Amino acid sequence: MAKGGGALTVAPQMFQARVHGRGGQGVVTAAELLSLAAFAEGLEAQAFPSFGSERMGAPVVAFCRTDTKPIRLREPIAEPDAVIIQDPTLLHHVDVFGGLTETGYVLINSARSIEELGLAELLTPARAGRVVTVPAGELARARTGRPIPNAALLGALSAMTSVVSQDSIEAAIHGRFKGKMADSNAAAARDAFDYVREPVHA
Amino acid sequence: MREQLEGSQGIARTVARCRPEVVSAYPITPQTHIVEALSRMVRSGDLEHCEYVNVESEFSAMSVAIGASATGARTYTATASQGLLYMAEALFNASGLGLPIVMTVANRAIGSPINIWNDHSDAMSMRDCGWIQLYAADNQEALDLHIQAFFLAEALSVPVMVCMDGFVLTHAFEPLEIPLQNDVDAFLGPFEPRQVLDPDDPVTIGAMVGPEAFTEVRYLSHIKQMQALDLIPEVSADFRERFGREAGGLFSCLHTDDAETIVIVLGSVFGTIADVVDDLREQGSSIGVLSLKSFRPFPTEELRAALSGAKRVVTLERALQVGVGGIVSENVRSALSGTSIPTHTVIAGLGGRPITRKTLRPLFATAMAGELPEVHFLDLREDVIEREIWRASEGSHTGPHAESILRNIGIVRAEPV
Amino acid sequence: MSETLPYYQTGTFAVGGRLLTPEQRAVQSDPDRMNAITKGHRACQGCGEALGARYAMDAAVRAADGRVIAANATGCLEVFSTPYPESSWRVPWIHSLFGNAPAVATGVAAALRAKGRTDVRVIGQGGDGGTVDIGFGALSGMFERGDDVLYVCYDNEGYMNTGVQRSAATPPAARTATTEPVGGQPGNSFGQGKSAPLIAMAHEIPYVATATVGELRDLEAKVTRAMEFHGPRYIHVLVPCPLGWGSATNETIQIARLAKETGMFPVFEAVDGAITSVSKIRRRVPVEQYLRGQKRYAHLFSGEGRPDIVARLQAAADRNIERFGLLDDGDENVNIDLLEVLATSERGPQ
Amino acid sequence: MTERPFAITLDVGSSLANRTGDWRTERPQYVRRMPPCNHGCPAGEDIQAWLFEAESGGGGYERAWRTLVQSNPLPAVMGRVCYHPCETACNRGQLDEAVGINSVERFLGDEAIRNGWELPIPGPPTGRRVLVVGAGPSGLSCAYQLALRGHHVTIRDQAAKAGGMMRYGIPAYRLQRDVLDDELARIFALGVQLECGEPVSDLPEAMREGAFDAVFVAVGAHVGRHVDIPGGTASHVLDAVSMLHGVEEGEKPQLGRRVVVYGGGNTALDAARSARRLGATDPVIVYRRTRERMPAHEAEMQEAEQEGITFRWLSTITASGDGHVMLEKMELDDTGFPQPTGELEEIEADTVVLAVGQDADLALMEDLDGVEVADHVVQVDEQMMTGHRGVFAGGDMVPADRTVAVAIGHGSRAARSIDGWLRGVPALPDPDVELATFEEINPWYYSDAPRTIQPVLDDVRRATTFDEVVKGLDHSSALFEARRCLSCGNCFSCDNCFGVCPDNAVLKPGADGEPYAFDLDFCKGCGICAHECPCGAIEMIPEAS
Repeated sequence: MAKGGGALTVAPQMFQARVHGRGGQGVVTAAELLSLAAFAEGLEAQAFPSFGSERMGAPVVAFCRTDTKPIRLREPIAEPDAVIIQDPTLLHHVDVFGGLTETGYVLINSARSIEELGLAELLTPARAGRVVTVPAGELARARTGRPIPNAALLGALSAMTSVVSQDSIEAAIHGRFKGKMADSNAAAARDAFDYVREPVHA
Repeated sequence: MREQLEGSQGIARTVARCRPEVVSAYPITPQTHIVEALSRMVRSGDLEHCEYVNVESEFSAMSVAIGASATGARTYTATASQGLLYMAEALFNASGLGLPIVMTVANRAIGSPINIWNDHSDAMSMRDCGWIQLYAADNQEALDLHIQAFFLAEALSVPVMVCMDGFVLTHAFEPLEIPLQNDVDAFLGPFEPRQVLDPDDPVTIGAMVGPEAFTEVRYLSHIKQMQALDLIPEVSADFRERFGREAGGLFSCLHTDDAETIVIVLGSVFGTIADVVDDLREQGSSIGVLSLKSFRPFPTEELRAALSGAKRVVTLERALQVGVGGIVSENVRSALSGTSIPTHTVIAGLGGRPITRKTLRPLFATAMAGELPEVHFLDLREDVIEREIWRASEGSHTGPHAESILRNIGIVRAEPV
Repeated sequence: MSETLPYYQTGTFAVGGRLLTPEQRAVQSDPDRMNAITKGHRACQGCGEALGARYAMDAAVRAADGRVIAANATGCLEVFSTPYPESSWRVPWIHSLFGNAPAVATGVAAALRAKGRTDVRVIGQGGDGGTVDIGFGALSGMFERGDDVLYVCYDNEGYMNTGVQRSAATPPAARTATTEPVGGQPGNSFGQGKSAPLIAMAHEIPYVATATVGELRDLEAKVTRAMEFHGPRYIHVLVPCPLGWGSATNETIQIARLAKETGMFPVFEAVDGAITSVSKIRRRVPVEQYLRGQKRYAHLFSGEGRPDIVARLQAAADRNIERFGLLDDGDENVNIDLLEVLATSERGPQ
Repeated sequence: MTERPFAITLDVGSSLANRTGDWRTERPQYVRRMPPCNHGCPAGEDIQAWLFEAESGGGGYERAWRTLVQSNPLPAVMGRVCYHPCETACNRGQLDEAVGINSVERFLGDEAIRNGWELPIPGPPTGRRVLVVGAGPSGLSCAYQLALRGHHVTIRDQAAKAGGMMRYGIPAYRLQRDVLDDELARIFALGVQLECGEPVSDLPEAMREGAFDAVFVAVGAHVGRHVDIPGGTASHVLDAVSMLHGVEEGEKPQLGRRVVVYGGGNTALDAARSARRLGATDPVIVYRRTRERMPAHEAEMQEAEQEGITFRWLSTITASGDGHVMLEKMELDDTGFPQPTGELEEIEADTVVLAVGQDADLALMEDLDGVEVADHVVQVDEQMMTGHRGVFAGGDMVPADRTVAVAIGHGSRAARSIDGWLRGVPALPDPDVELATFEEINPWYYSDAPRTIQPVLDDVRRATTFDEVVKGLDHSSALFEARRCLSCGNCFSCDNCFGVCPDNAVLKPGADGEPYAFDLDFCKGCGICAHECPCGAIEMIPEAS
């Protein structure tokens, strides 16, 4: 399918993303959507939750691997190429950046800047333009009426990494949800995509 | 056509294409997504001519399956962990009666302590219940094994358990090929029961059998499983023929032909280990991995042949026979009896502990160096053990056996400071 | 239950009679009856369960026009009817386990439904141990789901197959191998046990009935009635056990009759959870007459005897009589508040 | 099904190979016991057998009647006048009330008359001739039985009509004469020759002259006893027997209003009740003992009381004068014998009727050698034969209760003996069959059914006419009554044994009424069949060890 959003780079051989959030924020769905999007791109993809009996509010992790060849590896992602943080309040409780690669992407659901969040040390040269905050919750609320940030964050991710295209993200959203739910989330993803692509915020 | 699917959804849809007539189940993590999906398909009519029975326990789930299968219905259920144990009595009964029930076991640890994560303690505890036990290395194989399971079960009139790792496979999204209905129909054909409850031809099923015939009954079920040893590879080959995919068989091998060190595994850990083994091969190491698919029946002869060239065999298993060590390893050892090939047991991934490349690499290095103890516990938190052993043994003596185990894991009993 | 016939010699109480029309005769008077459980079984002499099972199953077979499948719990009935290499059953029959007969029956029913076989009816059966104890969860599940199964419990008030141990259906003061007549309160304790029929009613299933082998026409009529309903149905049949009760082999029917005539075992039927009729006591007798015929109560009469315990049992019987309206006082409209019964019950109606 | 699993799956019904009969230590067997009704019937009727037939109703009634008349040719009569000891013996009396056997018998008798059913055809003539002296129930019964056996019978009676006491002793309100005549006619229709108004005075002469091979004497007891009552001449005194006889012959004796009957037997009651109907407004029965000791039958007593008859117990008549009698109060001594107290009372009396007993006129027998007479009656052996070979006797003239039933029994027993005597093969004694007692009955199986009450004539007509007091049963109540029979001691095909056997070891023949059988290959000998047999027709016997 057509690559969207003007891909800058091709995906690396294996791309591993780790999603942090709380039970009820659609963390597992985020990983699932990302794998669906990658699959739509013709990639091999594997998504899985940090298995457990998560309850509402509890810290949750989900993983997604993509690759150009079949994925056999089944261990949790210890050295992510990207971390997606759906809930900034986790920053001080969970080692969300654990094992993040030198060039690893960081995407945080927040209206505040990285500096404001006191994460300046993340801003290394190797990660230039790869550490971003997005008010995904607000964008989501604006579109869906609920502050579930997962779809929006995926839009932002595609804007940053081009591992998967915005079209694939939206295709995945439409594959996973139906009707208004799908449309509004896709719209939120699109908003986040534009938000990141908008130089002002870069 | 491949789809990006959760393993459980793939299983449910594949089972549906096997056209079960009765599905009875009791929910237990991590089996739930499978039976939820099946009940949905029955209600929606996507799965026709099928009764979904919400039972009040796993014991009844298997009992309903027994009644249904004896009435000539293709019957399916799924469970895990405690649920499998709660079924135990009925499991023996189903196999004793020779009822071709197919069951998914979403492998999970057994409490206490209660633990919902993956290992093989549940299925291993039922290894003698007379069911065929097949283990899937990935979700695609899990799907494909279910189709083969129905064929095997009905061909031999014996129940079959398809074991797939809980969460690791059941909850993982990956690309899956759902077999086409026509292909499945052609592969399975209609269920022709060996015996059926029917007023037109009444029989008495489940007689009381005394010493004069019990041994023969048992021997005959043993023969069935021996027949399965021949049938399983045939079915796998036929499946490859029709579906163009490798799935099942007694076991599959990677780089074992010329390997000095052969690692034997069951289930989904094969993938991770395969990656490690490939890396080691590139670095010139002589190592291979064997993925055991059929644990019951156990392919003693075939394994013996496959392992004959090895210098050592390491069995990595996700269950512990407390007081003994490995379970699969014991069977492997009997397969190698008479040879001089040393065997090692690695207990790993109990209660959901991840098995990672990070610790596998050094493990295999140690093994290839011939420095692996007979029984090794992977990633054991030795500091905890040391503390606990000390606490527990205050004032008392742990004894030479316990201490030798501790030495094996590198713990020398600390003196009080 | 049983309508009066214009035959004053046998009334409604004997099995048949040359002056009765075929409709008026019991299935068991038919020379061509099914004998679903046939000769050569290994039940004890005078076994009430063998008798009750043949009545129930033959009646069901007739009602279903021969299209019946039976699922049997472990127990005496299963053991004496199917020791390899001989089976006494002539209907399709399966034995699986002790505690799962209701679930196996459910499975049979589910398979038949899946196959669109509406002609075949399913019977589950077991003793009191398999039914009210180890199989109770499965039974309740079968009730609650509305499975199309008639379950018949042959209640001989204990684990006779294993050597007469106490079950939840064992009556107070009765001697069993695990409730020996020693100590201050000899025999089984008072205030224990459960009433499976009342609990079945609480599930509000279409049909619940009790019966005894003391009134075989009544038993037959109830099975026949039960077969007119679909969904879960439950019949609880009292079947004296000469071995376990220490009664004479020729008094099996007599003892069952006394259980009903004393009020110790109320005979009634309930539709949709409400009792619709009770079998009135014809000739009321004191419980002592019932107890004396059974060695399991011998300790109540040896030496000084235990009139206090006999009185308690009589009181229990009297409560049943009052609660279920067992005396023929012309008051035909039976209206029993199940909750009240359960609330005031020392042991339910048995 | 192919290749069924070994051992766990079995063929249905294969347990037939397991013969459980060898568990048995006792075996059941069907028995036939003597029903108490049959046992109690002096006429020797097989009551249970004819009730069994009657239970079917419809065509069963004729079958029942035919069974009945094998022993008694006079069911309609017996159904009216018999004091039914069968009902006294009936086991059902211990359950609710005795079966109304007598009323069913009457119903059958009346049905026979109504439908003109005929007695059986006599057997082929034997050429033997038998003389019967006395056309009472005993003689008629004997004649009937002999005729059936092919013998030629001549009955001689001094009275104008046949019937003996049935006609000249029993008042019409108890036995309608047309009924009597109908049943007698049926007997004579068999070829029995009746010669009335022909007293026999010289028996040897009569036999020689008539070339009779044997004789049965049953002249009854028609001679009323007398007691001397001082002053008896003054008032009108007569005896009951001749009074009743006279009434039968159309006499209207002038008894007056106040009639005192002296005696306590049935005859006294007959006399008093007849007097009532002849205009005596308040008959009084005077008896020396208490009511309890009165020989008369309770039923008759009650009917008499209903009709306004009064009683003076413990009283005797010491004298009678003009229009009155003197009564003396009696009291019972320790032996229960009445003793005079000297306490006197005078009551009004236009007539005194003596009913203090009857005797037979034995003149006929006195000259016969070998005949033994004691207590005014002729002694006979088991075969009803007197001491004189070939001379048999029965009825009221031999020692026995003086009832129609007894007489009929004598008649048929004598007939059997005479037949045997004529053939030279002595009749076999009745086989000794065990009595069926109430203890062998399992009453549970019989539903509650109190007996039917027979309708009775209204009081006014009872006071003024000789119309029949007790009426017969209609079809439905006769059927009801017949079906109340418990069939004591004999199988009535209720299928209970077939139904209650836990081992299916009772075999039932296809058709009703055919006997059941035990399958001893499988019977374990539990005994339930015997215990649950409603009528006690099964007994358990030890296995031969």
